[in-house]
Amino acid sequence: MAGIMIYSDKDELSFELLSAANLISGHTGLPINAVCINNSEQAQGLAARGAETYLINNEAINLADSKGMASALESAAIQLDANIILLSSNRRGKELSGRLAEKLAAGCLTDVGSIKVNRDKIECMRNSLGGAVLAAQMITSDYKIIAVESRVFEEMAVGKEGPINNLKIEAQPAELEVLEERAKVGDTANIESANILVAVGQGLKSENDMLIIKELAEALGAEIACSKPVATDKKWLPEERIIGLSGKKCKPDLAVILGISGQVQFTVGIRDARTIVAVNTDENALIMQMADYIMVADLHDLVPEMTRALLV
Amino acid sequence: MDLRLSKEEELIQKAARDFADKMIVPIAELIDQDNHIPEEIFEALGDLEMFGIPFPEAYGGGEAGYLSYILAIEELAKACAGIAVVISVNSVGLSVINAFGTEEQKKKYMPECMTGKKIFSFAFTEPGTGSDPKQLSCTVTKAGDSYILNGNKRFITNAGFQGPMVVIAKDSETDKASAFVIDKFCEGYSLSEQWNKIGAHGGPLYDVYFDNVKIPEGNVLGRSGEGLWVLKVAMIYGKIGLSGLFLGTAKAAYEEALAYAKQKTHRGQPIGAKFQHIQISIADMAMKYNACRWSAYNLGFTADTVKDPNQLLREAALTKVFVSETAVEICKIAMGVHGSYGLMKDYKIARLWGDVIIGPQVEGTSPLLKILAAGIILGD
Amino acid sequence: MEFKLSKEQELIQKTAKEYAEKAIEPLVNQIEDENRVPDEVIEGLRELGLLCLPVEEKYGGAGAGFEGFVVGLEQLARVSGGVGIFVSVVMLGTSTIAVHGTEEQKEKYLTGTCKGSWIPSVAMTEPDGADPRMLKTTAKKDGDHFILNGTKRFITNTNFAGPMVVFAKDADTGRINGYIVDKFCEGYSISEPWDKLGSKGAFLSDVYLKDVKVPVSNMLGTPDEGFQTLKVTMAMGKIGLSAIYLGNILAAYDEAFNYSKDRIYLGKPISQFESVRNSIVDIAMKYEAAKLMTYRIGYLADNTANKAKLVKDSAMTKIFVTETAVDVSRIAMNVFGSYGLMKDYKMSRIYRDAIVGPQIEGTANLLKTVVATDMYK
Amino acid sequence: MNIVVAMKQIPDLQQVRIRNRQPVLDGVPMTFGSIDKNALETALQLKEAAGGNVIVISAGTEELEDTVKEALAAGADEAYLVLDDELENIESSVSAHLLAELIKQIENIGIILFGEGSGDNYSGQVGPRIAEILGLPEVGYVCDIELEDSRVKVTRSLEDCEEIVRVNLPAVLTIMADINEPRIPSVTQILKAGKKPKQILEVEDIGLDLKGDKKIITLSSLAPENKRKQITVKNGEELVDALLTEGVIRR
Repeated sequence: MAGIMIYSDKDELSFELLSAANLISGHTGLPINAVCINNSEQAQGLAARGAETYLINNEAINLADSKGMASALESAAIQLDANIILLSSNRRGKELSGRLAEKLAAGCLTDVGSIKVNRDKIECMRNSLGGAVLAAQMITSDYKIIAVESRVFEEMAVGKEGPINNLKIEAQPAELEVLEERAKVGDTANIESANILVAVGQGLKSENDMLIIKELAEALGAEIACSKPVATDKKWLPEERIIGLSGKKCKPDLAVILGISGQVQFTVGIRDARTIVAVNTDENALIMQMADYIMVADLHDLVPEMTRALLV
Repeated sequence: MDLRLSKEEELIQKAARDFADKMIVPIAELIDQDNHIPEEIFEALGDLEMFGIPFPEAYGGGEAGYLSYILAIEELAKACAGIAVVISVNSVGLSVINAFGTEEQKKKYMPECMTGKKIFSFAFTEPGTGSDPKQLSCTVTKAGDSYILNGNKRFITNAGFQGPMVVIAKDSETDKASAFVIDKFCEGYSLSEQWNKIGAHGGPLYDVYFDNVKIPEGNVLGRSGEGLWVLKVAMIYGKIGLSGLFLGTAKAAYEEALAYAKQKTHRGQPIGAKFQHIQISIADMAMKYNACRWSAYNLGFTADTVKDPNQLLREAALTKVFVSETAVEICKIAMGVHGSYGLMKDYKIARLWGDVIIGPQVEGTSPLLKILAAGIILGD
Repeated sequence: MEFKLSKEQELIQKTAKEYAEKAIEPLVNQIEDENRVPDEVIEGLRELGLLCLPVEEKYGGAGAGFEGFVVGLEQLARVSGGVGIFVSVVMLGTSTIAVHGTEEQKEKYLTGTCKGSWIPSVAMTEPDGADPRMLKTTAKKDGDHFILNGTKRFITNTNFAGPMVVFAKDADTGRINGYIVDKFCEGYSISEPWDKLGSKGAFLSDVYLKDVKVPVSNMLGTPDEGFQTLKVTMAMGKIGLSAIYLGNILAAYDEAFNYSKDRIYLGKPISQFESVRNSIVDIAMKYEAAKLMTYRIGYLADNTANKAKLVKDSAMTKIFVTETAVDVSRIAMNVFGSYGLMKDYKMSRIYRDAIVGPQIEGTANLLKTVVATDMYK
Repeated sequence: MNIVVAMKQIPDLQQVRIRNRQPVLDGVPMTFGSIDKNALETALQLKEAAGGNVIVISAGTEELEDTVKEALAAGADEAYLVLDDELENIESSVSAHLLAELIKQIENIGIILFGEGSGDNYSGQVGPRIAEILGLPEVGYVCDIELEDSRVKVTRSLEDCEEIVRVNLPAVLTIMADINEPRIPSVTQILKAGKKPKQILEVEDIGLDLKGDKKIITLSSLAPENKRKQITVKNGEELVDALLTEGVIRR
């Protein structure tokens, strides 16, 4: 029994998983099976990227029911003879991984930030202790479930066409029903995909000062993000813009970090940025140690100055 | 010795700190300006049972002891001295009722004064006498099964809030002092304008006038003629509260200075990293705060374990003098770290400066308390 | 939280107090004049377990922890500051070895001190100062030995046989390490004793090390642990001093209190005068604060696994207690008036002793910068 | 109806320092993870609306007996604990089995609540795993709960949308941190915490082999290396110039 199976509810994430599967397959020679549930568009996308694709068409399988979904993927894994299962570490993916792992008596790693294959050993890196440390871990059980964070792998490029097979799976009766699905109100910024981020923290004195931040962000072509208290305590920005352990993990080309002291709960979400600028009044602030460009200054002085410098 | 906080002590401290951070800190400046604490704050503090920490559960208290009481007062005072003053004086009233009150008096007055809706006062000081008990001029005269109270009291905290007040007055016939509980705003009770106090705003002071206030016989507190015993107990518990209070002020001053020294730069370098005298100031404050802290906590522990009132009074007086005087020193050092900025009301240290100087002046000035403690130490 | 000595600690306090009053008090002047703690006192302390309070029982110590140590030392130092320093340096030597020593080193030197006749010393300071980065004493590796050369200044207990922990710089790597030297070995010599202003009684001299040969096995800790060892020593020294000057405060308190009751002025004891009463209360108040700080550092030392971490708290305590001791001595002196100046009165000695505290083991201002640096980390 | 809240004892992360890329846990006090406190608050609000008991379950080292007072003080009625000093850094699969055993001891369960992730590892597995062990439906990332008779209507917050789901009880729910703000416990609640009923199980009672059933091995665990340029700039202009030169921004 050996093989790789990938699944995600999101098309683009499944294309990323395909890259991850290719990495593992490259070292181990294991076959790759891409599974789609009630989503033929995704199946075509995966096939176009060269995957051996299995489409499960059974409207009785409810995407929102982790129980039924786990059961469907369990039988897919058995039918496809796959023991390494790659899932996306988005919210649906994380719910599913725990449940599926329990079904398969599998070890499971979620929020995996990178994968290294050492002969046939798959080493996963993930944050632990609130982001204070990065742990390299390996699953030793027969079945292995790995949920990979978004943007860790590039989407697989379109190439040689793979086949689309139909896979027949019995649906379990769902104990829940979806009454409604609605778009999130208000802010829909996706700070994870932004190339430049301006992040503000508790150094910001009042909500009015958000204006100068907006001006700077516009001048830079950046999205605005924040540390947790700015959104949860002060409510100056929506929760979608929180960077950190319980927020988003971002890897922009440039992060301009203003008035954030740099507790690990925050830095864990930004430390993979390519270039980091830190502005803080305290030169000993932790954030300064992880910056490429350091400036000891009050952000209220610096931000307008920087905006002006950008606009000349 | 075991100097770790128990889980319960730690949680009470944390509850007070969380409440202070969330509810008091944002409006502390406003309280200082308006000299007024919003009623919601009292009610919320009542819900958290911050008014009744050391008092028996049977009367609505927490029965958590005086160490926990000091831990909580410290946290609240760190955010706003005025709120801590109100609680401390309220606790003085509760303490004496708890010690001397009849079952009936306890049932009537204690529970309501732990909710934040009624607040106790304690009235002893008078305009002509300062705090000398032998020269009391407030008098009561027996008339049937009541007493008639006349006279003035000075600098009475919480006198403007609804609730009971303990009054020490002299019996016109026996010439002995007794303690009475009255309801504020009863007939014949009136107040002066507020005193314009230098700091600890929010717990305003008034003079109180009694004009033929009728007190039922059942409202004598303790035995008739034993008013000075009541006073002694009040002094003990007042000093416990104030020790916690000025410990909190000292901590606030220290933390302000520390934050300022990290933030304020001089030619691109924070002053705390650049100047040795700032570093020495920070260490001095930390050291002095530590000494205050163990003294105050020790007083709380003593109050929970020691029964001898003289020993407790000695400890309470010494600790209050030490903590309040040291708090002034700490605040002075913190002011030094701030330079001219410390003089500006935009900076919290300016407010703390007004708060902290109150410590050595109230509930017995330092020299007066030393005379009192000397009597106990020298055993004469 | 519980501010209460355990029964055992109360008993240590009582034993130390009784022994100090009975056996040390009559010899105090002799100890001062000869600048030496008499052998019978050392033996007495050893027999009662007061010499090695914090050393583990398996090496012959009392196993009383540091809280027991500060409580006991306070009472000894109350009677004689010199004996206080003597005992404190024994603790310093044994603790440094106890924290970073090997089992063999501990077995040999701790047992030799607790059960034998050795008295340890610790040598860090040099004529150029006490900054560890400026140490000039060198240790040069030579086969299975190190060769030590250099001069150490103001070292206590150098006149007794026993181990001396010498901090020296490795001539090759530049790293600082502690080495256990047997005093009076070949190449070891000492200067005439320094004539100190106060806290007299513990022999204090310079030490000359000339080609002193130390086996490799006598190095303390691993080569890269040297700085930690040094930190431990620094922290421990300050714990000892805190207890000594707490004892000094207690002595001043006792003296002033008793004098105020005995001394008659205008027909009544001066304790009836407000200014004197005020002074007594000030002393009582300051003693309480210093006591809580000192007992707390003892408690902390017992409850901190990594003793090097105590540097900040022990420094704060030492500054507070030693400076308070000077304040208290001044106040007590005022109670005595001119009589306090006379050597016939114990107060004069206590006063001289007090000023020693803030000057040694790092002056107050130096230590404050150390504390502040730690707080800014 | 009993409402069960699972909480995890973790070191107070604010106090963890890093030395030589290793976390220093010496002397760091234990506490409950912050999202767990939101889960508890959710349970308390449900109880206030519909009655029942709030029962905290947790597995951890002996210190847990003290730590659990935080939850009992905040208003939980009862605690079911597995205590063992071996229970440190245990895998999600082991936690799930221990907690599932505790849940089996409790009757008449309506809702089992989890935080969406623990404060330290944040892997979010234990809730779904327990749902699987107990064969219950599960909804994750809940930001709103409305009780109906034998069902519950919840809002699940996904990355790009919200989903309103009706689910049969008993069910496992994992909640988001922004669902509420945990209350501050009152003094008498704090003092009563230690006296509330506690059921304590030993690992042997459950018959789980802690060491034998390892599914994950940790190869290394280090603070991430920081290789940054660390260039100090003096003003905004200099900063912008540097960024332009590096090519990360364009005017």
